[in-house]
Amino acid sequence: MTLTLFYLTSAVAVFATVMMITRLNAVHGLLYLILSLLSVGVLFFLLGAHFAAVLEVIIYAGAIMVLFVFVIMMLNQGQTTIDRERAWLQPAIWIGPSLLALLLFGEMAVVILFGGSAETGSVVTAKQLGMVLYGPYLLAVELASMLLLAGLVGAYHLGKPALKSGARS
Amino acid sequence: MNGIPMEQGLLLSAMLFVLGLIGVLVRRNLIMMLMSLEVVLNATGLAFVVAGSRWGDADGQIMFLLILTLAAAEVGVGLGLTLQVFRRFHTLDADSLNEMKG
Amino acid sequence: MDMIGLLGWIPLFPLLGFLILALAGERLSKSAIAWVGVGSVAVSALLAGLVGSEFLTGTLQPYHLALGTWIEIDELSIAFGFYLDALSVTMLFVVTGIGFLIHLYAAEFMASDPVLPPFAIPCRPRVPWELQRPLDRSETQRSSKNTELNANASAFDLGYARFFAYMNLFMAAMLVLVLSDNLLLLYLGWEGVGLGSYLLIGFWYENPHNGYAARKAFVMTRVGDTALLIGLLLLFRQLHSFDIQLLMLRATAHWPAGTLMPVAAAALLLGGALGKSAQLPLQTWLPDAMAGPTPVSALIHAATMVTAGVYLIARTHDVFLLAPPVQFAVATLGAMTLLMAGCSALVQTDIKRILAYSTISQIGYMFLALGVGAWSEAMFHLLTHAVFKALLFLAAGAVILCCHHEHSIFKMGGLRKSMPLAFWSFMIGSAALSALPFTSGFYSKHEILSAVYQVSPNLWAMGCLGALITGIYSFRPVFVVFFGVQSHLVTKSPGWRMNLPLLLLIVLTLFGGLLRLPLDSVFPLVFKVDRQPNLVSLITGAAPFFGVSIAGLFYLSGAFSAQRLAAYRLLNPLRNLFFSGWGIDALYDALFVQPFKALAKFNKHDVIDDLYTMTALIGQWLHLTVSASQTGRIRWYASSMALGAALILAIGRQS
Amino acid sequence: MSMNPFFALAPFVVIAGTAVAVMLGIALKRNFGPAFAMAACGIIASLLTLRMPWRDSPIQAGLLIWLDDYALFYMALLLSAGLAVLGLCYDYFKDREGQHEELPLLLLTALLGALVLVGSSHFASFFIGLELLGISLFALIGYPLNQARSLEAALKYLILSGMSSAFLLMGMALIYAQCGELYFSGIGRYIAGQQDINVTVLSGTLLIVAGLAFKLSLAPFHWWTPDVYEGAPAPITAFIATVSKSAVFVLLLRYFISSGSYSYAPLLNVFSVIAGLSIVGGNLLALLQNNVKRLLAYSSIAHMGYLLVALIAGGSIVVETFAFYLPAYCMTTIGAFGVVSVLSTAQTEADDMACYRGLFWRRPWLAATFTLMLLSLAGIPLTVGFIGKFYILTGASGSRLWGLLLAVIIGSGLGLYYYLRIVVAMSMHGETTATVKPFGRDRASTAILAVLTLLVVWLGVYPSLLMNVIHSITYVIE
Repeated sequence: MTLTLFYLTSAVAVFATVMMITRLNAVHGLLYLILSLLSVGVLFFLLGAHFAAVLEVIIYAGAIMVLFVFVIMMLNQGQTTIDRERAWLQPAIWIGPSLLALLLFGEMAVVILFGGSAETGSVVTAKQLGMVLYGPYLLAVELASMLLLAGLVGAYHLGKPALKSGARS
Repeated sequence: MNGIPMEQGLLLSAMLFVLGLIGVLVRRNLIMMLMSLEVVLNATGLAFVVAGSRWGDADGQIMFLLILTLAAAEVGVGLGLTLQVFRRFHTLDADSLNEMKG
Repeated sequence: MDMIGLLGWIPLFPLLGFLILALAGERLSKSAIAWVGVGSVAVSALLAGLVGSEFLTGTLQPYHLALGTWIEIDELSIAFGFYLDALSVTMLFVVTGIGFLIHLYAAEFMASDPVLPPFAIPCRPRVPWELQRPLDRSETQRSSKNTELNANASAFDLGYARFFAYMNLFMAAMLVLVLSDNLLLLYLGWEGVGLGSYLLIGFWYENPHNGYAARKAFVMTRVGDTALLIGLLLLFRQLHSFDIQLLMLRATAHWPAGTLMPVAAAALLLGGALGKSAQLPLQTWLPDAMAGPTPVSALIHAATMVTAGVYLIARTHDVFLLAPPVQFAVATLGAMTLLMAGCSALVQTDIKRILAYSTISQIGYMFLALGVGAWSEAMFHLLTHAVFKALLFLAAGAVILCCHHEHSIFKMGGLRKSMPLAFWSFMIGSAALSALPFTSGFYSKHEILSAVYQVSPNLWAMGCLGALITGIYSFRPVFVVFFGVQSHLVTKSPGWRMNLPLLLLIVLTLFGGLLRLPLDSVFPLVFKVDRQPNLVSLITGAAPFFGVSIAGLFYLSGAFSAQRLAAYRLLNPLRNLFFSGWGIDALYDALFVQPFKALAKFNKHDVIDDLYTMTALIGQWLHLTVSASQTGRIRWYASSMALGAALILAIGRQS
Repeated sequence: MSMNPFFALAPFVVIAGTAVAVMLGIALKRNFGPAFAMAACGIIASLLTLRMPWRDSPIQAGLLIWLDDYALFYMALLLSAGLAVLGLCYDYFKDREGQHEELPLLLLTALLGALVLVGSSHFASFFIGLELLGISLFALIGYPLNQARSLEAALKYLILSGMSSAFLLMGMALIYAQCGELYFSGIGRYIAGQQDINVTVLSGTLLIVAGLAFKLSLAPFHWWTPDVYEGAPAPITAFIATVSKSAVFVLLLRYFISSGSYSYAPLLNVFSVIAGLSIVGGNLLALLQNNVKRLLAYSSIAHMGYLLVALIAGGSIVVETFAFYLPAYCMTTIGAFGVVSVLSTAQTEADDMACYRGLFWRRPWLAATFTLMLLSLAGIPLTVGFIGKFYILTGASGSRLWGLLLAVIIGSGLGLYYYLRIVVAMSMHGETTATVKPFGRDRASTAILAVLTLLVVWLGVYPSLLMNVIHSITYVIE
């Protein structure tokens, strides 16, 4: 049962990701990305990582993707962009990266299969997670907050309207 | 709740990883590149959760949490930069950013 | 009070003086320059006096001052420090004492020098015959240059600071050389004095001849330095240390006498010593080095630096004891040098060149002594020679200065009355040089020759012949310059700063022979000097008298005439041979310079150059090829990174 | 553990606290000078608090941080370097348009990330430190918003860095999946317990290496280096070149030693290839480069290659080599970029070779400083760079890595050429395109350059000063 669900969700995730990277319209791509993230969230649930599954949905598929939506809205990507995308995405352009990715995937697959088989699915509850997170990993949490602070300040600074003068080029 | 072999979970994460990679390598639209990057990072998160699920401890999920934090911060800064680039060059073409070379 | 700990400060003051003068020399007044330049050496000398007297009144135990570890990587650890024993105390006294007197002298000599360079004095006399009249052209040339340069007063002030900066640098390096406890630091000092010598020979660099002389000195000594460097690396490689005392212990412990290793090491060290001390076959630079100012000649090219070779051999005598063939070579080379240089000194006309050849010859005596194992005798002669040769040079400097930069002895004459102090200085200095009794030179040379006799009568005979020649050449300038008809009107007389060093050096020259340094604590005691009068010591003592008499017959009484001797055509080639320093310069010219020039001419379109051009072209091509990869495109970069990751995974798997 | 871990973490706490304080300060009132002063005080205070863990080291502070003398030594180095960069930034930005108060804040968070990296003993702190550093750097590189090149550089760095992080994380995940351990020492125990080489762990390590090689700008992950070096403001370039790279290299070495990865021969082969490529490629790329910042970027690729040679050589000397080479490299690089920074104006970044023509005749001291730094980078005797290179040659010859040794020697030869090109340009007479700033305006930078010059010469002539400190930390990581 779990295994079937796993394969099904996996198929959805892969399909959604493939669709996402091939979409001409950014918003379409974004929707497929959200689908992919949601299916990964389901996988997390299947793997017994309930808390991670929730976070995946709320933060990844929810919060972070909203950022993308905002930016796409601000940039007002219209039909011209889609035409340009079409011009950019000639079929030939896919060959090189795909071969490269195939090579890399092959290597990783060999490595992973070499590691031998092991069962997954031990459930780690949110409470267990919380105990560890605010116990030994407390410092990591603090550092993550600093990371977010840096990201916040950086994004704030970079989002400011640019000065007009002093261009170098 | 069991039955998912770890290597299959890892294979899936590897597949998502390389799909995201293809996205980064192929797309010229900066926003799409950033989105592909999210896929790649998410794939590594998946790998950690799979591994954590095998060992049955919270470390894997905690690593995922940290990756999530990184992804959020990176997207924030990345989109800020993208906005600036668009304001300045009126394009999102990554290939147009090649003033510096050689 | 524990004065001996001040040892580390001794080289610091001249170094400080150098730094001050080099950095701020232009802004200092002339008297300030003199204070810094002379004062730093004076402090050094004072400290040396304190340290030395404490050492000598103590137990004579070697004192080791660790300064720190220079470098420590893996198994390589190089510590450095100063080492004080009777040998280095001797050198310390010589360097700081005489160094101070000469600095004091130079403060006036260089200041009262009205022009920058003595333009018309070629460092290599173009007129090889003493009786030919000098060309008048040079006179006019000089006077015209004088007026030209007098106008440029600021350049002159710069020269004053520059001079003392160089001198102080030299002092610091020389002190490091003699105090160092390890070969690496010694080598640093060794190269430092070489640099100082180079800079000071070419001090009046406006004259290309001086630059030529400086380069020659630098290149010739470099030959020896290279040998020394190889030698010390060989010692390090074999014995795993640079520390001299440790090296000597290990050498004695590990190496059987006469085997390849000690012979090679000693030979290489000897090579360094030959170059620095101007011995055969590397002696030709020293006469030309007289192109520098006279105080420089006195300090560097007579009293201190040129004796560094003697010091080096004495310092590493244990290695030489293990290498009898090399020791024999030291003695033979010393004996040959002293004769050849003596003969050359006989016919020189430039007063400084006479002294230069006499220096080579006297160092030959020291090498002779070292070669027969008379270490302390050699060091004793080094000490006395430093004193009287400094005296001679300073007196010569006074004469030269008062005769308006005249160098040729035949253009001077009768200066006895007008320059009494210079006359007596030169007289007493020459007496010591020719080892007349009651002078310091008598004691030291006598000791050397009697020691040599005990080892090899043949070498002793050569030494005695040398002593005879010494008598001739040392009194020849005395008679020519100070007796006879006065040629120059001496308008000015030297001030106290020039006279005081002369007086002190006269005293030291007369009574220096009574000094007894406790060198036995350093060297194995080999010789008991036989003080009973016998035939050997009689001949040894009489030889200089014959020499002086011959000089007197020729140049004082006029009983024999040099002109008449010149008339014998047969003698001309011999005289020319002597004059040119046995034609060694010509020989080297033919052996090395000309073939090299020919080779260069032949290889005008340099084959080697092609190699470089090719390398450059290949480099350029590769650069352009690789640069093309740096396209500036993110996606290309990302792809290359992914490919890189795939590749390193593959490599990791394969191997 | 005799000490409260909280006190042991004081250096981190002080930096993080200062960052927050600076942020609050900005919120109250934007003030350029005080923001920098506060950051400087924070760094100095952090340096002072290093004494607290020093007495009781090694300390396991919490789960993630392992403070031993090795870590503390590099923390001191990074903090000093950070302080120097802060000083350079002050002079660089003080006369420019715009709001620059966020800069010290971002610099502090970047520094915090670097400190965490150095003290890290666990994948979580490894990763979070690296990203803290990285995120702050994105913003720092793109800081001058009005400059197109900075934006371009920041975006390139962001995307490529994201990719490298992904590789790194994938590697970590593979190792974790196999060992169930996130501790370096736990992984070491796992590896030691295995009979033969475990392919998954090996490949995971290789992916981690790929991720770190990006940060270290080792070939073939070096692509971003010249563009980012050129685009970033000169003091920030100095920061990337020194603090970021040193921290990552320190971590790499620690990971290597404590996880026992030296037993993986294939890994060393990979490193040899990377090192060789970096040395040859970096030097070739720098050869005819006319942009000084790009030239220094390419040369830094080569320098990282040299250091990797020392890592491959291993043995007892490797910790010593790192402890000498990294400080030497930091002070020289900050010095070099400090000169570039001092010469840059709000209008032009002084990165074209033409800006340096005749500098000796206009700003002799500055030119002399730059020359000294370049000579030190080239490894000329009597500079600190020479001793560093000496260490590397000693290590390489000790381990008989003749091929890499040859690469180092050829690379050094090429290096001499392009470093001296700048020196020659500076000594040529002729017109320059650079505007001449009056001397003495940049007091902080002048003081920093003076101190660095002194250090480079002093440690070059008398390296024992530093070596004595180094000897005390070498025993620590076994």
